[in-house]
Amino acid sequence: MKVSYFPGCTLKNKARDLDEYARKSAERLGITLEEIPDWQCCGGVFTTAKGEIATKLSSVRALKYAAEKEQPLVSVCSACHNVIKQTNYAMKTDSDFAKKVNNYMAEETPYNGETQVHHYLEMLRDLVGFDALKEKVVNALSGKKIAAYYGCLLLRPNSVMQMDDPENPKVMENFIKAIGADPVVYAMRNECCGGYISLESPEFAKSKSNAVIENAKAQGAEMIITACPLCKYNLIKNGADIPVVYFTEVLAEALGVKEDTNE
Amino acid sequence: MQVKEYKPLIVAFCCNWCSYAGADLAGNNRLSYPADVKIIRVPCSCRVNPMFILRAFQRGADGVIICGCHPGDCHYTSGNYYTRRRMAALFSMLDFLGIEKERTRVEWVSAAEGAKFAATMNEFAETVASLGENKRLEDLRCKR
Amino acid sequence: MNKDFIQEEILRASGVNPKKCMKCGKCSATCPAYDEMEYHPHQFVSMVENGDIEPLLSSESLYKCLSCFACIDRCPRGVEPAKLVEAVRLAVVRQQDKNHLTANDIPALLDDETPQQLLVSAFRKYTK
Amino acid sequence: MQRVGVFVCWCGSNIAGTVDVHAVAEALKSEPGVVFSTDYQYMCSQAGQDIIKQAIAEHNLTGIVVCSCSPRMHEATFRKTAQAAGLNPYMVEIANIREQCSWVHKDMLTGTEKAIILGKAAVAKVNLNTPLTPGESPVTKRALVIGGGIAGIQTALDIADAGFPVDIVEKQPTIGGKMAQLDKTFPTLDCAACILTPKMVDVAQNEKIRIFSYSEVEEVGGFVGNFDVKIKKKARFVKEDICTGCGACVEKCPMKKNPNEFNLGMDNRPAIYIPFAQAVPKVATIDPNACNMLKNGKCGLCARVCAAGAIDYTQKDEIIEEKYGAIVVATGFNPISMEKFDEFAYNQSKDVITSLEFERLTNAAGPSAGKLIRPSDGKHPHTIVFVQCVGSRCDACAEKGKEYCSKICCMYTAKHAMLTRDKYPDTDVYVFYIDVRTPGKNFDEFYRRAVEEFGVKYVKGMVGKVTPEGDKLKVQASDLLSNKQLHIDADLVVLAAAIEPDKSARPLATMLTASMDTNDFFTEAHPKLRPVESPTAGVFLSGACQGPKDIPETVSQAGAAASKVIGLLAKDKLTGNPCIASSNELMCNGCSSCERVCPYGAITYVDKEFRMPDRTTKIRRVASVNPAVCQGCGACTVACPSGAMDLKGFANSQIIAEVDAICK
Repeated sequence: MKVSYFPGCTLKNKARDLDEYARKSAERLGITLEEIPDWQCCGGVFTTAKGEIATKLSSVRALKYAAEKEQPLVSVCSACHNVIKQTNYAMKTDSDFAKKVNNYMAEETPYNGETQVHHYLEMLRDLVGFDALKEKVVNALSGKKIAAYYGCLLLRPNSVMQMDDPENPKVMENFIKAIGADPVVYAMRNECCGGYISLESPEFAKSKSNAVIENAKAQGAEMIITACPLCKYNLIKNGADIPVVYFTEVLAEALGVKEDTNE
Repeated sequence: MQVKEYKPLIVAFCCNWCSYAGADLAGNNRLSYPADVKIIRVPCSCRVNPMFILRAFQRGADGVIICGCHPGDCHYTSGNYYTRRRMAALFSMLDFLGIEKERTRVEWVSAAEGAKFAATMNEFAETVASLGENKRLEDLRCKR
Repeated sequence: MNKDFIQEEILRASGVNPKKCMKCGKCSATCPAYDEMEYHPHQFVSMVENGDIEPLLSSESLYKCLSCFACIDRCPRGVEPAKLVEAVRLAVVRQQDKNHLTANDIPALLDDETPQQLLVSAFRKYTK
Repeated sequence: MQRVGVFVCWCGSNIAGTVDVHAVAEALKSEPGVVFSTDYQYMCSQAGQDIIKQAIAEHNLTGIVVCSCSPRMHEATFRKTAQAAGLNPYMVEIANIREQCSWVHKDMLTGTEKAIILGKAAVAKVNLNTPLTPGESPVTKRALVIGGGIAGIQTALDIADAGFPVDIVEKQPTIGGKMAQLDKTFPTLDCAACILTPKMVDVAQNEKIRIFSYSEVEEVGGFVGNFDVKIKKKARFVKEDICTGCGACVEKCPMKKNPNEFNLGMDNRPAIYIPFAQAVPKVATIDPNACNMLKNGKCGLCARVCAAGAIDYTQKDEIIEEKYGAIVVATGFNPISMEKFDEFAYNQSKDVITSLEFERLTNAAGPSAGKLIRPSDGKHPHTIVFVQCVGSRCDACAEKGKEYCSKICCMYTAKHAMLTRDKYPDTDVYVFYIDVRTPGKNFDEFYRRAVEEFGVKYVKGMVGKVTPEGDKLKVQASDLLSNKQLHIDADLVVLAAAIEPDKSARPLATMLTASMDTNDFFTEAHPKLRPVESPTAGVFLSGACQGPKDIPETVSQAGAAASKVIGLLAKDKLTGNPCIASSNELMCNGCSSCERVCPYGAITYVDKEFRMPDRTTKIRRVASVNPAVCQGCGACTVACPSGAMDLKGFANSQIIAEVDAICK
C-alpha cells in the first residue's frame, strides 16, 4: 500500500530520526511512504483566524497532490499533522474559505477537502491494525514501562482532529501494548509541555515540562515517547531524567529495523 | 368607464389551537388588518389539502396563507412539520404554474401572537396587492 | 482604532460568539499559562464581549497563550477562548511595526537542539 | 336539503357597532337552504338561546348558523342549545363576525360585507354537515405503572388508595429505584431508607397492587381505556412465591466476585443475590452471567442450601398479558457516563467518584458501612473537592454533556458537603460552582447553613484538570472572584454528574406512541396546564422521566398523575371527539400512507371481505381508524392519495364549500 507522505521541516533537520524510523518501519509493515515532491513547510501552527489564506496554501498544495494520486496523506510530526488536518477541515466545511483558496491557487480542478489525512499513529491503528503490527514485532519491548506523551497538537481541537478521546486517549497506549511494552497512564499526557513559549520564557516552559515528567514518573514510567519534535526538545531540555524518544524509534526497535537505519 | 378599485382576495387557513386563537387575540386587542383576509378554521394546519389551495386560486383568490402552531408546539405533535414539507413542494409547483411564490405562504402564529397575526396579514395583503390580480389558475368555466 | 470596529473585527476574525459564555471559568481553570497572564482566558471572553479591548491590545498576555486549545476542548459552551486570544494578537501584530519577534532577536534565543518547528511557529504566531 | 336557520348576534354594540346586523340577516336569507334568519342583541343570553330553540321547533330546522363571537368562546354554548331543542349538536356552525370582523375593521360597509361572506361560508358548510355522535369505549379499571422508584411507588399507592388495581413493572429485582440508594435527603436530612422503605412495604402489602419485579414491558397495543400490554417477566431462577428471603443461598454462593450494581460496582456481590436488606420483593435472583450452574452446569450449591426449595435452574422468561385502562410512565433517570469527562480523571483514579457513588460511600448500608473513605486505599480523606455541573448546561453543539440544568445537583452537593463537615470536621471541603441554584422551600437556607455554619468553602469557578499523582489528586481550578488559579491537593474528588432519562424510556415511548424531546424526556400534553399527561391519551407521566426532579417534586407529580388516572378509571365509558378521521373502504387502496403519518398510531390496516358486483367476494387490505385513539388532526386526509380518508366535521367537501363561498 502506498500513501502520500509529508515529512515537514523539522524532520529534515533536528528530527531526522523521527523521519527515518518512520520510513523503515512503514516499509516493514508493507506501507510505502511516498514523499510529496516539492512540499513546503506547513508553518508549524495553524492560524485559527478567519481570512488567513496565504499561510494555509502550502498545506492545501500537499493535500491536493495526495488527492490527485488518490492516496491518504500521512504525516508523523504532530504539528504538521495538526496544521494539515485543520486546513483540510476548513477546506471541507468552510465554503467561503475554500473558494478563496481555490481562486488563489487557480488550478483546473478545485480542491474541497477530499483527501483523508492520517497521522502515522492513525495509520498504524486504522490502516495497518495493531494486531497486524503485533505479529510483525520481533523484539518485543517486554516489561518496559512506557508513558505516551500526546501533548496538545495530536488531539485538539477534537472537533477537527477526531483522532481519539481528547481527555482519555488510547491510541498510543494501544501502540505501546502492540510492541510488547506496558503503557503507563498518567493525567498530564494531554497537557501542554510549554511548547511555543520555550523561546521567550524558558523558565515557564520548564515548569510545564517538569509537571509532565514528574507525573509520568510518579505513575511509574521508565521512558516517555512522543510524536512531536518540540515536545521532545522541551522535555529533554528541561531535565527529563528518563529517556524521551520518538514513538517511531521504539517502533523501529520492536520491528527490528532500528539498526539498519544507523548503518 | 369607471375602474373598480382592485381589492385582493385572501384566504387564510388557521389551525384551531394556535393561529385561529391568535387571530381572535388580534380581534381582542383591536389590531386591524384588511377585510380582504377571510379565515377558514381547520383543526390543524396539516388538514389543509393542496386541493383547497388550488380550488381557492381557481375560484379567483389572489393569495393563500396557512397559519399553524410554531414548530415543536403543534397540538398534534407533528402536524405543522407535515404542513411545512407539503407546502414547500406545492408552492414551488404553483410558482412553476405562474402563481408567484409571494402569493402563497406558511406562517407560524401562536395563540399569544395576536400582534404577529395582524402584522403578518397586513404585510401579506400588501404584498399580494402589489402583485395585482391573480389570473393564472382561474378556471374560465367557473367565471361568471 | 475605533472601539466598535475593533470589537467587530475580532469577533469576525475569531468566529467566536462570547455571548454563549456562561461564566463558569473552566477555561481559566484549565489554562496552563494562567499564572503568566495578566488577563486570563475568561477575562478575554468577557472583555471582548463588553468591548473593553484596549487593555488587551497592550497586554503581554497575548504572547503567553500556548495555543494548546485545552480551553477550546473543555469549554462546556463551545466558546473557544483561544481563538479570541489569537484574534486579538493578530489585531496587534498586523499593525505597522508591531511584530512581537524579529529575525534579529532569534540568535540569542537559540541553542543547538532548537527544532525548526519552534522558530517557524513563533514567527507565524508573533509576526505579521 | 337542509333547513338552515341563521342567527345574527349584535353582541351589544360589539358587533352591531361596525356590522349592519339586519343587513347580514337579510342577505343570508337568500342563501341556499336558509329558511329562517333573524338578529338579536345577545344570542348567548337565555333569551337569545330561547329564540334559537323556538326557531328550531317552529321551522323544523336541521342546521343552524350563529353569526357571533369566536367559536372558541360560545360554540359549546350553542351546541348545547341545539341539543336541548332536539338537534344534533354538530349541526351548528359559527361565523366569527366579532373577533375576526367587527373588532378588526372600522368601516361599517367593509365590516358588513365581510360578515355576510363569513355567514355565507358558514351556511355553505352547515349545508354539508351531518349529525355526529361521539364514540364510546369501555374503560378497563386497572392501571399500569412502569418503573418502581419513588415516582412509581407513590403513583401506585395513590391509585390503589382510590380502589383501583395497579400493577408495577420494575426491571430491577426490587422496587425502590434511585431513592433506595440515597443516604440522607435534603433539606431536612432525614434518611432516605427510613422514609422510603415503609412505602415499599405498603406497596407489597396492598391488596390492590401487584409487583412485577425483574420485568419489562414488551409490547403495548390498544388505546386509552383499553391498552393491551405484554410484560416480560425475566427468569430469576428463584420461585418468587416460595423464596423466604432468608439469604442462606447468598451466603453460600461461591461465585462472589461480581460487581454489585446497587453499590455502583464499588463492591462485589455473589451470583445469587438480594440487592439490599429491605428489598421488595425480598426474593433472591440469580445472575445468569455469573452463575456457574447456569453457565456450566456445575455447582448447584444454592439449591442444596435452600430449605424452602425455591431455586429453579430451569426457569424461563415468562410473558404476561394484561389489559389496562391507563398507563403511567415512571422510568426515572440515571447519572450520565463520566467516560468522556476524563479531564477529571474519573477513569484514572478510584478516588474520583460521582455524587451517587458518594451517597453509597456515606450510606450505612453501603460498601464502607457508612464510613467516608477513599475507595483506593480505605483512608480517611482530608481534602474533598466537589465539582458541580459536570455535563450539565453544555452547549447543544458541544461534543459531550447535556444542554439542560440537572436541577438536583446544587442541593445534593450542599448536602454532601454539609454532612461531611458535620461528621468529619477535620476535612476541608471545597465546592466549585457556576451558579448555586436553590429555588425550593428551605433550599437556600440549607445552602447558606452549609457555608455559614459548617464552613464549606464555596468557590465560584470550575475545575479544569485533575491529575492523580502519588496518593493525591492534584486539582487545578479557577477562583473567578479572586481572579486566581487554584491548585489543591485533594484526597477525593466528587463529580456532580448530569442526569439523563433512563435508556429504557426511548423504546418505551415508541411502544406507547408517546412523544419525547431531543433529550429523551417525555413531553407533557401542555407544559403548564397539563404537566402530568402525555399528549397520547391514557398515558401519564410521573417523576424524572419528564424532566429532572427532586424527591418532593417527584412525589407531588406522582400524586397528580395518580389523580388523573383515577379520574379516567372512575369513568365507565369514554366519550370521544366525534370530529375524527374515517376511511371510505371502497376507495381505500391499502397503501399505508395514512398509517405512516398518524402521530397517534390510530390507523391500522385490516383485511376485509368485500362483495364484488359479480357476487364473488374478495379480501382487500383497508385502513381502519380507531375512533378512541384518533385526535382528529387530519394529517392522514391529506396523505391519502385516493381521497378515501376524510375528517368528520371538517370534511373535504365542507372546506371546499367554504372556499367557494369566500371566493365568489
